[in-house]
Amino acid sequence: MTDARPHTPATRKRLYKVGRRHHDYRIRPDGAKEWSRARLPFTRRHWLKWRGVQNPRTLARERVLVDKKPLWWALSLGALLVVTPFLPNSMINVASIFCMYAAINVLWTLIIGTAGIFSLATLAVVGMSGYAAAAANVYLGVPWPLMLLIGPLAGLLIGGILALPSTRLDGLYYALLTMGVAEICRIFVTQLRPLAPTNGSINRVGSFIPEDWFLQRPGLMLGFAGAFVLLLGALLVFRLVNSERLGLLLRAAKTAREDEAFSEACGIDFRRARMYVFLISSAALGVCGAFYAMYYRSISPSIFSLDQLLLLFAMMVIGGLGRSEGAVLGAAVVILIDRGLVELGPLRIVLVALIMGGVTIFAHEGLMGAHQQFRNFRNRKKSERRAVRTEKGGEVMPEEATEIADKQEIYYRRFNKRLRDELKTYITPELIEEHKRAPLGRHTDRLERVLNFFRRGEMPDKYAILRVERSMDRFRILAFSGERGAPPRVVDDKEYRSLSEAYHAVFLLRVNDLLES
Amino acid sequence: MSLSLGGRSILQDVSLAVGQGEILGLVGPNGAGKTSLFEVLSGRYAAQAGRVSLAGRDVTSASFPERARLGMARTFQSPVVPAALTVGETFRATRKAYRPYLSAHDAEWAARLAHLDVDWERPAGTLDTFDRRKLLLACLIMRRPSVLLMDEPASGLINTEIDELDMIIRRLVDEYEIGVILIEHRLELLSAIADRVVVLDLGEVIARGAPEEVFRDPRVHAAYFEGAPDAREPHARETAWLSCSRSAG
Amino acid sequence: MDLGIIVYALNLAAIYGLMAIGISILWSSVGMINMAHGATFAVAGYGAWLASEAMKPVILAMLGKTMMASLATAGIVVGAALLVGALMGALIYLLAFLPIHDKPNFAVRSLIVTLAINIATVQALLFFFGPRSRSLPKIFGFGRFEVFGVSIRYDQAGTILCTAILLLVVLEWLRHSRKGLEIRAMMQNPEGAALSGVSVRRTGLPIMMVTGMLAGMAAVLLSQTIFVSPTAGAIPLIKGLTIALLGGLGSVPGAVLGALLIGFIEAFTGIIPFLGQRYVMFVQFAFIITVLVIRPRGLGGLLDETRE
Amino acid sequence: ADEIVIGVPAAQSGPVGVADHQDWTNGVMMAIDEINANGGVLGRQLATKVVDTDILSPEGTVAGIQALTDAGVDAIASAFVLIPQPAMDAAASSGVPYLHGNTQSSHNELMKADPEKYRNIFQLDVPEVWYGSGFINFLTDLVESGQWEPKNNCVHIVQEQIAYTQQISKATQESIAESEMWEQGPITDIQFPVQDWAPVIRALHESDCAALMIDHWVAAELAAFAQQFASDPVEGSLVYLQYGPSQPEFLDLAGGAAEGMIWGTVYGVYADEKGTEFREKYKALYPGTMGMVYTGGGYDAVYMLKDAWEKAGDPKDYDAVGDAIRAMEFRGVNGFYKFDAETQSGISYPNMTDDPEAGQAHLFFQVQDDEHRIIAPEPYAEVPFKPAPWM
Amino acid sequence: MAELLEIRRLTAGYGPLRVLHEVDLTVRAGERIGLVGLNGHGKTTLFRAITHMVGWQQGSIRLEGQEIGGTRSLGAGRRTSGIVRRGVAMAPQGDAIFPGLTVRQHLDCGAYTKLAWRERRRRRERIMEIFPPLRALQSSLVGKLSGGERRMVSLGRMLMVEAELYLIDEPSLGLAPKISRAVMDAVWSLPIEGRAMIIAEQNVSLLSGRVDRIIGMHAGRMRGEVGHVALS
Ligand SMILES: Nc1ncnc2c1ncn2[C@@H]1O[C@H](COP(=O)(O)OP(=O)(O)OP(=O)(O)O)[C@@H](O)[C@H]1O
Ligand SMILES: Nc1ncnc2c1ncn2[C@@H]1O[C@H](COP(=O)(O)OP(=O)(O)OP(=O)(O)O)[C@@H](O)[C@H]1O
Ligand SMILES: [Mg+2]
Ligand SMILES: [Mg+2]
Repeated sequence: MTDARPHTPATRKRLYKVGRRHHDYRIRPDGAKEWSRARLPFTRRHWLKWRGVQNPRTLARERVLVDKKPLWWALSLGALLVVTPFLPNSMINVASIFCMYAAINVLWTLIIGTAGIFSLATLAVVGMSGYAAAAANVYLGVPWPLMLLIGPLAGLLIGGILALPSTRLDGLYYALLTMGVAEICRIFVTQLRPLAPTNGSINRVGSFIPEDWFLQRPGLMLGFAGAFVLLLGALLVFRLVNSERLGLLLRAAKTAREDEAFSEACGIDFRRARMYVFLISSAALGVCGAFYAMYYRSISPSIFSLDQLLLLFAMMVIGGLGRSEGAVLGAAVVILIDRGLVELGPLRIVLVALIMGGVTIFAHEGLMGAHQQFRNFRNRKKSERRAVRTEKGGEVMPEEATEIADKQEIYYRRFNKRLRDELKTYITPELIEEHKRAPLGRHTDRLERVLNFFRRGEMPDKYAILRVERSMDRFRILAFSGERGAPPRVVDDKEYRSLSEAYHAVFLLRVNDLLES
Repeated sequence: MSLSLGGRSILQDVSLAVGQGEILGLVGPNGAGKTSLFEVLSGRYAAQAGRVSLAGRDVTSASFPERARLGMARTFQSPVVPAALTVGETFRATRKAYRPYLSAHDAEWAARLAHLDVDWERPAGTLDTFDRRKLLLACLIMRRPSVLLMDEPASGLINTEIDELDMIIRRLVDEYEIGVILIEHRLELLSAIADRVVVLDLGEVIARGAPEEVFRDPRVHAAYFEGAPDAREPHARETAWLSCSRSAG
Repeated sequence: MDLGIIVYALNLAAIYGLMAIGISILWSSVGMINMAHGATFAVAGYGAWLASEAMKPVILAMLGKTMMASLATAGIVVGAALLVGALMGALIYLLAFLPIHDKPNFAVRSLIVTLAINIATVQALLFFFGPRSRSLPKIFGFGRFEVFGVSIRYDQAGTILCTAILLLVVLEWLRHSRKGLEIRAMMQNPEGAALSGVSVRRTGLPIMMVTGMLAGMAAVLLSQTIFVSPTAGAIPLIKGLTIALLGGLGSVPGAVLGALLIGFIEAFTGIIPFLGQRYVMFVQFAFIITVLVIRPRGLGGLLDETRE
Repeated sequence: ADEIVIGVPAAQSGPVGVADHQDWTNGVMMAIDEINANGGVLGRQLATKVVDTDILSPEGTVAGIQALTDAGVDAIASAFVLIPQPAMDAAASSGVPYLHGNTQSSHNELMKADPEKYRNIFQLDVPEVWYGSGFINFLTDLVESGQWEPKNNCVHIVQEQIAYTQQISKATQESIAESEMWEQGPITDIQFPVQDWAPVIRALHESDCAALMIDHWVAAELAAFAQQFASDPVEGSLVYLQYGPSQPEFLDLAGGAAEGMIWGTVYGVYADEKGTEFREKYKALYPGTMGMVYTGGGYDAVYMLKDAWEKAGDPKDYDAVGDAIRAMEFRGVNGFYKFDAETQSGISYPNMTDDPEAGQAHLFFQVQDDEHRIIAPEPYAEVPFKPAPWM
Repeated sequence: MAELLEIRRLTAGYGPLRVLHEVDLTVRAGERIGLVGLNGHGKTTLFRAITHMVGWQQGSIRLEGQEIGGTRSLGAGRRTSGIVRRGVAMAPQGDAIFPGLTVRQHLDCGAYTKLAWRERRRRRERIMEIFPPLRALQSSLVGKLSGGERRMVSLGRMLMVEAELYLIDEPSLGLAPKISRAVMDAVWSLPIEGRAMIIAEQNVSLLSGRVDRIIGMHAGRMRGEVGHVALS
């Protein structure tokens, strides 16, 4: 094979052609000394998911990064952080709006994806806690830092109220109920007499942005910084909830009622787990609400509006429902179109709709899934071609071929198939006759080949000869089961008078198997 | 205890007890109320009257998961597994279901005990009937339950597998002193391992006692297998032979 | 006077009911929540408007201002609305059903796609016809008549009548015809339905078109009291959706009941002095929520609880 | 390019305000084309930059204004937004001249609160509160001039819930309380969207007041009201539809049913020769029914900017332009503009001044044989008041 | 005898997982065929492939001589209803299929031909005679029935029309001996001439002596046919 001389660059190039793609680079650790993975302080988690594998083709020891997501996160968020300060005001504003909505989406994903509660009251929670915080600040004169405390409390309260029926209702019914709650909140706020003169919006809310910086460049920068931190927080919450115990328990009871039966039988109280997730994310949404009010120094009933909600939903769908990166990416796309391209006028909303529809029709799980989807597609095509190469009716089926990590296997099977077909042609009455005459001893070349093949065969196909107890000359034939522990079984109750007879019987059986295969 | 659902009464004052390390067989025609009885025992249906007590402690008011935590394990008529998880994740989930969290060793121990040897990376949804059952069983015994309710564990299995199941259950009972209640239609299993048998019909106990005489009881015959062949006839073994020898090819 | 209120309530109930039942049937048959129902409503309205505008001179020339003329106009308006509604239904079938109906979690997907269609359509209408609303010819004519002391507007009476008839037809069809059973079977388990010789793809199209027609009819009827505009579909959609869910998705009688309840609530909260018009939505949703909390699957929801 | 750019934040995709903003944009375009045709301003051509703005939410409003300021427009001319403060803040941050027709008192309050910050922001017309007193005065005049003798002296108010209508309703009630001739009838609350006016009309029948004020802002729904009202009117009552009918679609939709109904605006296109001339030109340019308010508004706004720029010399010198506008006395098709020193918003005749040529007339229109005709105040009235068919 | 069903080199499975490998099978009219094999060795999958509930990559299935092109390329399930209407009735493994319908409606679903629909009452009666327990449950929801009752319902559904080819998957699964015997009798009582049926069953004792041949299945491959002589 080519890797006889792996160090000359010329051959290295050819290595790539054999199947490995250049871009997933694999570190070759020095086999002599062992490597270690850094740990997150105070936890048993690792920073990155390094795995040591053995490359079946080069037989070399390798370190692979099993999941590259952390790197992507760092890259993209870092890029956002670096680029934003150089943008024009409106774009900075867009960036911070993106951060806020992304944060809200991530938390919403926690509710819909992880907890599997189809709640549409997300913005209601955000809005109400925003209002609570704003009102506390404006009418009770609470200093603004405390708003970040009042927000989550309010969120927790509303979340608690909303959570109660969530176990009784399911799916769309709950969605409707939450939609109703959102509507009620909106009306409640708009009908508040004290807010009537301002169309129900609370203005002049205290904020971490100084009054006279507001909407000036420094103010915008400050706002963006805050929003960015908010996003990071949301992502942290997501990680902590989704991929730790709670998330696992919930996934156990995710798809069907049968799953629920299973997990209940195992003592998993998934209802309570759902509650926890719902409450946690409600509180977090409360923070978002308070932040929202601070960021705009005002909050208006339009936050409860259905269009707003649909826009958020569109974001999640486009990015990919149920995954944090999807929520963020979707937010990026939609916000860029909706806020970044205001010049487009109404057209941009059509654009969003089209993207949304297209993604749902063609992609399996949003833009984020697209990559994986494409990969699967290409693998299928590839392996179909490979399967065609292994001749028609060959041992390896297309999908199987993708499963087999060690491609050598495929070629081995192919070889084996050829060999068997070849041998089948050898089997003739004469050959059998010859073996019958002399099971042992020297044979013709053909018979030798056949026998060699049998000797090389795998354990399950092998037979043994058993001397029936207390008798010198009665034999029976056993077949090995192939798995350890399971005893061989007697093939049939025929008995053979002589060893060679038995040998021949075995031979016949093997030939039979060969022809059947 | 009695239960009635959908207006129809399904169980009339049934009462039974199973001791440590005992196997109680539960048979009866379809719709006799066996599964319903399990539903009541495991707390998924609430009985109108009667109480359920586990190791001398009244658990009538406890919910299904709570009872599971108190050591009442229960399997289902259809082989359920979490479709979204792999075998390994399933174990992790059940390990962390509630405190105390168990270690991976417990999981491996349970898997071995349940003769479950499949690739742990495999999605649980793609296991076949028997492995699905084993998976649930393993997850249950990981917590060392005191009682094990098994609903038709052998339905859809062939005889060699039934023998294996037989072995597993016996081991559980003998080594770990678990009390087992077993619903089964395949009498070759039941009569082989059950210490006592209770026969339900139309929600009432019509006979109880050691397998042999119970199955000889005429009423049971009338209710359960009239015209049916003796379930332990040679053909059954014949099948096993057939499919195994083929598998050697 | 109170009887007047009842007429008013019935009128509302009729229109909402039409929408709700369209949504409900669609769900129970092909298992999709049709968010584009509002779009269908609006488009059908515009279709009717265009048709009436186009035919106005013709009719004037042929029949002048006779009774026949108004009848003809009515016919054209209704016909156009139904036609366009059906076409829109077919369009939705093509976009939101055919491509994805055998992909995983179809329910959510179709919901999203139809939502997208809805948004796109509304904006498209805004683009082509501008923000101004249009008025359809009054197919029941102006004026009112007295039934024991209650003065009823023609359009109110007409709406209630038409809807009642339509609903009866649909209900009977669902209950007694084989289609009805197929529809329910399909909702339960498409694979099983296929095993019973029901082809989801083939059954899908007619149902879509029928529900589209219902929406079209609703558009015509509602446009007797308000006007056709790009966003006209939003409110009926919301009400229809809520009522469909309130009645229990898939149960048509439930939807009818729900429509009646909502209609009356809307009417009566209107006249309760200290509440007034502006709390209508508030009371409605409060009501719906309480109902759902008490009956998790809506009024007539068929419970698909099974056992392991 | 060295064009002078006027930014227009307009609601194009939203649920509300689209029609008015369309009128406004048309007016602006028209003025710009005229000016460019005559050689532009300071030898430079004018251009517009229109952005779609969500006038319902603060963030949407801010985004719209910011998009304009970032694009470096030389002035912003906006019909109205519903939440003034964010818009004004966003504009103030860059100090760009910002002319709007919000017709809201919150402009005045903000202005009083921080005149320095908002120095370059001007409200072309007067706060909505004047609708109240204006209406009552109108009724009084109507009676005193003997054109109409009311069957009783109660005024029934039907009010929508947004701040605008609420303010108007409040102001009306106050001025009713002051006037000795009128007294407060019942008040009916409605909520946008109004599907069916039947309950309202029933309420009107019950109270049977002489003057019925429909304090609502959606033209289409007012048209629906007109139709349903026409099919069983309250005998002998005067119907006042506040401001909505100014939008073009009203007449089209009401289709004859609106005959005899009255509406008013503190800011509308006159019918004197200047106004008529404008109307002609506009109709020629944009056929169909014409909007009666913001068409002229946009038109005037551009001409005022033109004068200001010519006076200041450099459009980029925002404060100079601002001073120019502040000092400006301008007679447009919508009346006479002079900005009150401390509120920087217009002056209303006859509500605030008695000199017809010292402010914008609070016009009252009546639909007469399917056209909007000005019936008050003198001297701008085209035709006398004519009792409606049911009176 | 005419060939009803002819399967050649059929290769099918679920996604990446290959379950059937190059299956060959020929069914002639008037045949009763038993299908035995370990769990998870593709009996059900074979049935599902015949009714195109799983698409297949290779091979061909001919029904009465004409190809039913249910390949993987068009999504699984597309052809099912068509195939069923061409006279393939299948009782799927496990539960009855419409948990939300009442027993009566559920049975009616089986009557999808015009004829059957017209005389559905009579046929329901017949089913009731075969499965006495159902009579009492006629108007209760299928989802609430016991495992056994549900099996009966789904078998009953299948028996509502006369099909060319019956595919019955583990009829005795979870049935009491008495009932399972009844089920089998019902199945045998169907007139077989011009038809054929394939029965997947674990419990060979129920098949032995009554089917014409038994086919063993292993690892998705056909293993030699066994005349019932070999069993008794
Ligand atoms: N939730 C329910 N609502 C109404 N009836 C029910 C419900 N659950 C069970 N039943 C009825 O109770 C009776 C007993 O059901 P059960 O499942 O216990 O029988 P079983 O002994 O398990 O039968 P099998 O051996 O076939 O599983 C059945 O007739 C069933 O119809
Ligand atoms: N939906 C599915 N997705 C993936 N794999 C599946 C699916 N259904 C079945 N399989 C796999 O296909 C193989 C064959 O299953 P199949 O049900 O055909 O076997 P069977 O002979 O019917 O077994 P049983 O006797 O238990 O019914 C099994 O290994 C099973 O794991
Ligand atoms: Mg049972
Ligand atoms: Mg099977």
